[in-house]
Amino acid sequence: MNFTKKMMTAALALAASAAHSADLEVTHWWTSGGEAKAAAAFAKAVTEGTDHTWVDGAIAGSGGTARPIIISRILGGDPMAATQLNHGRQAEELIEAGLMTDLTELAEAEGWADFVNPTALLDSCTLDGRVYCVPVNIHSAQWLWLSHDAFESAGLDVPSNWNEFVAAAPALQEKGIVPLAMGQQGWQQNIAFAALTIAVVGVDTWRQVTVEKNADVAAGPEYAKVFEAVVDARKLAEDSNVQDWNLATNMVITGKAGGQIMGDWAQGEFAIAEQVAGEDYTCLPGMGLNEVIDTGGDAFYFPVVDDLEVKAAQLEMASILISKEAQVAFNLAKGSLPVRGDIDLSTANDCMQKGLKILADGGVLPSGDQNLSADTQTQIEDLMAEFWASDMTAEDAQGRYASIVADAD
Amino acid sequence: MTLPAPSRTHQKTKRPAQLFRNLNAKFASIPMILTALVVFVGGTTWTVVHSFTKSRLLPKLDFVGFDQYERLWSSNRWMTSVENLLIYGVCSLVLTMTIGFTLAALLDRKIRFEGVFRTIFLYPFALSFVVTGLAWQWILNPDFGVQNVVRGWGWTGFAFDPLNNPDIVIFGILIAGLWQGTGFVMVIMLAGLRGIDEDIWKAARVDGIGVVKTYVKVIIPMMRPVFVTALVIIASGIIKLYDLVVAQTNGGPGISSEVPAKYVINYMFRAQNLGQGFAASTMMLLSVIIILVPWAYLEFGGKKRG
Amino acid sequence: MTTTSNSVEIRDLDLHFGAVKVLQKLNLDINEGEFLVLLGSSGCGKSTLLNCIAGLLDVTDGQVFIKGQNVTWKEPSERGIGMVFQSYALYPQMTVEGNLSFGLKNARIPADEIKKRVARAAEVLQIEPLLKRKPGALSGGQRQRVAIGRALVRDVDVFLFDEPLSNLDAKLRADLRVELKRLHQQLQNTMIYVTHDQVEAMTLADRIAIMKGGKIMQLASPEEIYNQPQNLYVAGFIGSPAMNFIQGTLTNTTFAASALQLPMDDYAFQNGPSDGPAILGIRPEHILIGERAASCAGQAEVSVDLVEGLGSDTLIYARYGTQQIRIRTEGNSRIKSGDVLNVGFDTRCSSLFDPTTENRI
Amino acid sequence: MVDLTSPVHDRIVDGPRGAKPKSRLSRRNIFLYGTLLLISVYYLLPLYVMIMTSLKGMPEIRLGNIFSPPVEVTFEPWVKAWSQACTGINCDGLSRGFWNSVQILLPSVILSIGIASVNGYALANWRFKGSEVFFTILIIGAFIPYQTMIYPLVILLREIKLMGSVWGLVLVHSVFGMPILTLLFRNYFTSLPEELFKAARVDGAGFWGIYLRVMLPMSIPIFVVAIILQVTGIWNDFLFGVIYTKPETYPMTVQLNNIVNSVQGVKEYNVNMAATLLTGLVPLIIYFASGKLFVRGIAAGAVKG
Repeated sequence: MNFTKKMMTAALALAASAAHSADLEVTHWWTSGGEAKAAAAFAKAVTEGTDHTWVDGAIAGSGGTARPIIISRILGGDPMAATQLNHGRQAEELIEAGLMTDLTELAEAEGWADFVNPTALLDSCTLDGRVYCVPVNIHSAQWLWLSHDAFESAGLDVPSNWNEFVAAAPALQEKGIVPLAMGQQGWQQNIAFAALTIAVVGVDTWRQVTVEKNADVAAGPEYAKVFEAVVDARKLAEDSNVQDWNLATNMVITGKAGGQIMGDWAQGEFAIAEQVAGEDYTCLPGMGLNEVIDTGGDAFYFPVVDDLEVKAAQLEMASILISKEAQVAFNLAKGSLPVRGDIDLSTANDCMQKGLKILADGGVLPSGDQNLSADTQTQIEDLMAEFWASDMTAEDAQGRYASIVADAD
Repeated sequence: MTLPAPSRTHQKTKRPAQLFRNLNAKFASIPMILTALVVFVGGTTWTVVHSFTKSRLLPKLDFVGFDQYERLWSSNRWMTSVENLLIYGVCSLVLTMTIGFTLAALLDRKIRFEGVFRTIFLYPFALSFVVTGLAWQWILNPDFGVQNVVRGWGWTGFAFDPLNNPDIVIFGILIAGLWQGTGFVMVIMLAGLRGIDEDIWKAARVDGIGVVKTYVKVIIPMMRPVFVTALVIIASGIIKLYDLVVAQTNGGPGISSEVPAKYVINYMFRAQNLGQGFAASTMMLLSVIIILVPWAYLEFGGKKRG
Repeated sequence: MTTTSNSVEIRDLDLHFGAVKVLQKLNLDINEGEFLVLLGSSGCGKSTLLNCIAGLLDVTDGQVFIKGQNVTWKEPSERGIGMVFQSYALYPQMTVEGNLSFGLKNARIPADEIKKRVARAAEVLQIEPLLKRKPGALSGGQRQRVAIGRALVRDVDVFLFDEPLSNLDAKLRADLRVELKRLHQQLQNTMIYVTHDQVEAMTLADRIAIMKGGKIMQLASPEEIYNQPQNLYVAGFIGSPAMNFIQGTLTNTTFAASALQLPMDDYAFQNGPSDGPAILGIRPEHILIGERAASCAGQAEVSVDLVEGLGSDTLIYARYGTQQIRIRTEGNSRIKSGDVLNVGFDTRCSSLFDPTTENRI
Repeated sequence: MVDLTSPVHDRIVDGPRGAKPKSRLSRRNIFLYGTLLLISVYYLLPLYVMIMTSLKGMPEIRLGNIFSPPVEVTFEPWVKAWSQACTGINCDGLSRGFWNSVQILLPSVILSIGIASVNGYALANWRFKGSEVFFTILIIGAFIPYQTMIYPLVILLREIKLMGSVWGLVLVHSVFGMPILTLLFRNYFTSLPEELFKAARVDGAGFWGIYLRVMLPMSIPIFVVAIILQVTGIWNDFLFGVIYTKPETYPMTVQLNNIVNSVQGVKEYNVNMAATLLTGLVPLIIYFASGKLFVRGIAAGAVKG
């Protein structure tokens, strides 16, 4: 029987495990098709590059579901060997409580500071001068993904920015195509909001609100335009009734929807569907209006463990994750940008090249994760969830947004 | 027969220390005592105390008074959660009680295949909320489920998409909740009906009282304790409503099907704002107390113990 | 010290459940080999007292001695008692044999000894054919025998019976009562027997302790209890139909109630006669009618309300002034309701009570 | 005349009783059975739809309607749900969750029932000072929302180094199962004749002796009821599974939610429904196999002391 066989294999593996190999449980929330492939690339790199075994601890659902599990396990005294967390303020308290392994020595020995690009990534892994995490990729959330099929069937050209997209929407609707695919989850709606913000008001104003937390600006006339834009977008997404982001992406892939505002990880889904950037779909960083991307992304943390073997293995693993080979394999699968400025990504597709170019031009912003606490993020996501799903007016939404910003810490 | 010495005969023995009487019983009750004191009393107190702090990711005794509660009650999501729970709660209470009793009364009418019907009405109760939620998520799916089928029959204008319509999503959850829980209430009611003396029915018949009237005027008043029990059980279950929502809608669309239990878990773990989560769970506790105290008073207030 | 050895002694026993005082400063000595019945209506504390003797209830204060040993805080099994319960309390999952040997096994008595004792008890109680059966397959009477057997095998000094016959029907109850009496004569053990049935008490007991409100109202032989009740409660409790009570006054050994004048010359006054209000207690069979009434010193005219023929006896409910009077006479009486009877009071068999202390004068 | 106005009131929840009605097609009968059949449809529909969906291929699901039976029956969704469905890079389906649930279930059921039956026995027969107080706290505890105790329990489990392990979850189940089970056992033991207990004490049996040799053999039915209650309850748990375990030890319900809610490419509704049915199978089997005992169990759990 299958199960018996598995038990046997497991038992044999256990018996065969030599003195210096450790099982490294790695938790992450990469569970969609493209993401899972990327995780597998890391697993392969670790398993082949060391004596240790990657024990996959994928937690389904978005980061919102997975993070609490990860954190409660670390706090609960049952830490995993390594875990994905968005770098930024999420891990601050855990680091302060001494629950995360200090990677500074490894980072200095390998000279991470020299090749990590942009350097902001390493900064956000650093607290009081010590490095606590390995950044593994750069994700940016300000992308508009467009379906060529959809626009062709409506007899339109593929838009080149958000404004054209809005203008083209009625024609799509006539054809029974949903103009904007939108998963009904707060974090997705928040991404759309953030992307629209940068597209509408530009980087400087955005920075005043998000980084400096200026509630007056948030309540001001410029931001009012953002909320008007969201109200427009909300109309375009009226008929989109999926929940998960990848189902929304799938609507774009199958031409049921004209476009989707989503992070660059959506690219993984297009890749799995064997679609080609520029032929089957188009990606517009910064919504085609303000060509900047944020430098959020994923990072790996290594909780403090008692087991000495695991301790040693953690450092080996950290070194592997940031190595050139693993970075290439992982990021190609995931559709994200590598954190090293010194690797050649000529194999990358059209969209990634766009991203790399923006990165090279320095059009980078810090991501929301780095600026806002989880608490504030959750409140904004809750607000967005409500705003997008109801007929709340732009003024109301803006007022509440401003008060969240005012209370943010 | 030798006589015992008088001094020995009237020797008094002292009462042994009470702590060591029936030591085995006390020893065996340690798990219960620990659970009651440490988890139930201790844990609850701990949570309540920490709800007055500004604990974020880690619990800290950094008191901020009622700040967390102020924020809680000014949070739209919490208000939506409470409102949803109220709608769900009232509808669920009224409907489960009515349907449960009606089903029990129907089954109590000397019918054939009673066992078969009972089995059908009760089986959903054996299923978890997760399974229930997923099953109904599928049936209510607007593209494939009931709406699509009815449209396929020719009523193209037919709209029934509770899970995608923020205004009625809570009723979509209610349908699933009723499906899962009414059988249970039916069984309690049936047990109550079967506990009523058959002579009551004979008397009612002799007096020429109709069936429905007998139920309303005689049987239901007699079953008051059963109704109260069912009410308390359903009510305390409603407050815990969590799995069903997570599986069926995960709070969506937007925040329109959020419930308090989900708010608690969300703020405790996801938003890393323990204080806020604790405040919300304390409010849940408070609402349970509001339900429980009058019931306990009615149930145990007058009676002596033993 | 007394000449007879005491089997069970109870000293100043108190038992409180919270504020409720179930037993109060209770003292009781039970002789070796005696059959003592604790009699009283429900809630009088008789079963509670038995449970205290058995060690099934922790006393609040006071001491219990069995065979001279202070057992107040000993486990029930260490007291040398056996107990028979109203509901038989047989272990349903064990055979009769298992039921009989359970206590012996707990006491770690060797197997062959257990076998011997079980066989002997089965023989005494004539339940040998039932040994392999489970209690569910036995009749009520058989079950009670097994329950007695369970006490028997343990070879104890004192048998405690907690209303053992009340779950049986009237016929069986009478049979088993006789058997119990025989068993006592055979074994000569001390037996303490709780019941609310006076017939059982009167027929079985060497002495009866009548209890009320956690106190013993009278402890005496059945005859004495019947004939010389020490107080109004005992007088009213024992006897069916109950004793007649007539309110009146006592002047110079003459009891007077309206027209009735009873010279109490034959009455044994406990503390000498004293004048004042008194209650005359007289049993229905001691109110005589017809010829025998004529020979009595005190006589009265009563009007008959109701007549009950019981076959062996006839009960007459009559009225003397405002007072109800019950009269028992032989069967086949021709008296009808509405008759006016001349009745005589047999003063030798009557009792006098002080209305304030309720004690016998 | 139809004799429907004189119901038979058996105390036990039993099968159909009494003589069958004389006339089968009276208006009353049509109304009665019609109503019952209609309601039955509501209750059976989801099960029917789940089964039908799980036996169809994806193309058929997209085209057809959910109520129609499959044109072409396929068991592939079941195989996929059991052994291939993915969460992350683990594509071993629900089977892992199934075995995890079994591993959680067995010790949880044994421990919780063991503790609760001894509690109930001590409370019924060996009351001591304060025992009723603890019991009252326990019963009130049954109504306290779990949310107020979740976090302290995380800390507690961390302190005793059981966080994330199967045994930690076993402990949590035993703790939260304790009130209702203790109540169940206490009521049952109280209903047994007290004299039996007294007789055993006179016979020299102690606390454990009476429990094991006298009470246990008499309590098989209540144990069966408790087992049914606990097996379905623990198997169906989601909240504790999510919070107190880690992905490798996730119980089946949590894994089910993960499989259904982590989509790769398109949603495979047939696999989802097969997975859902698989998860519901264990309690369903118990339900159908135990029949009246299940009914008695939940009724007993509901009726207060």
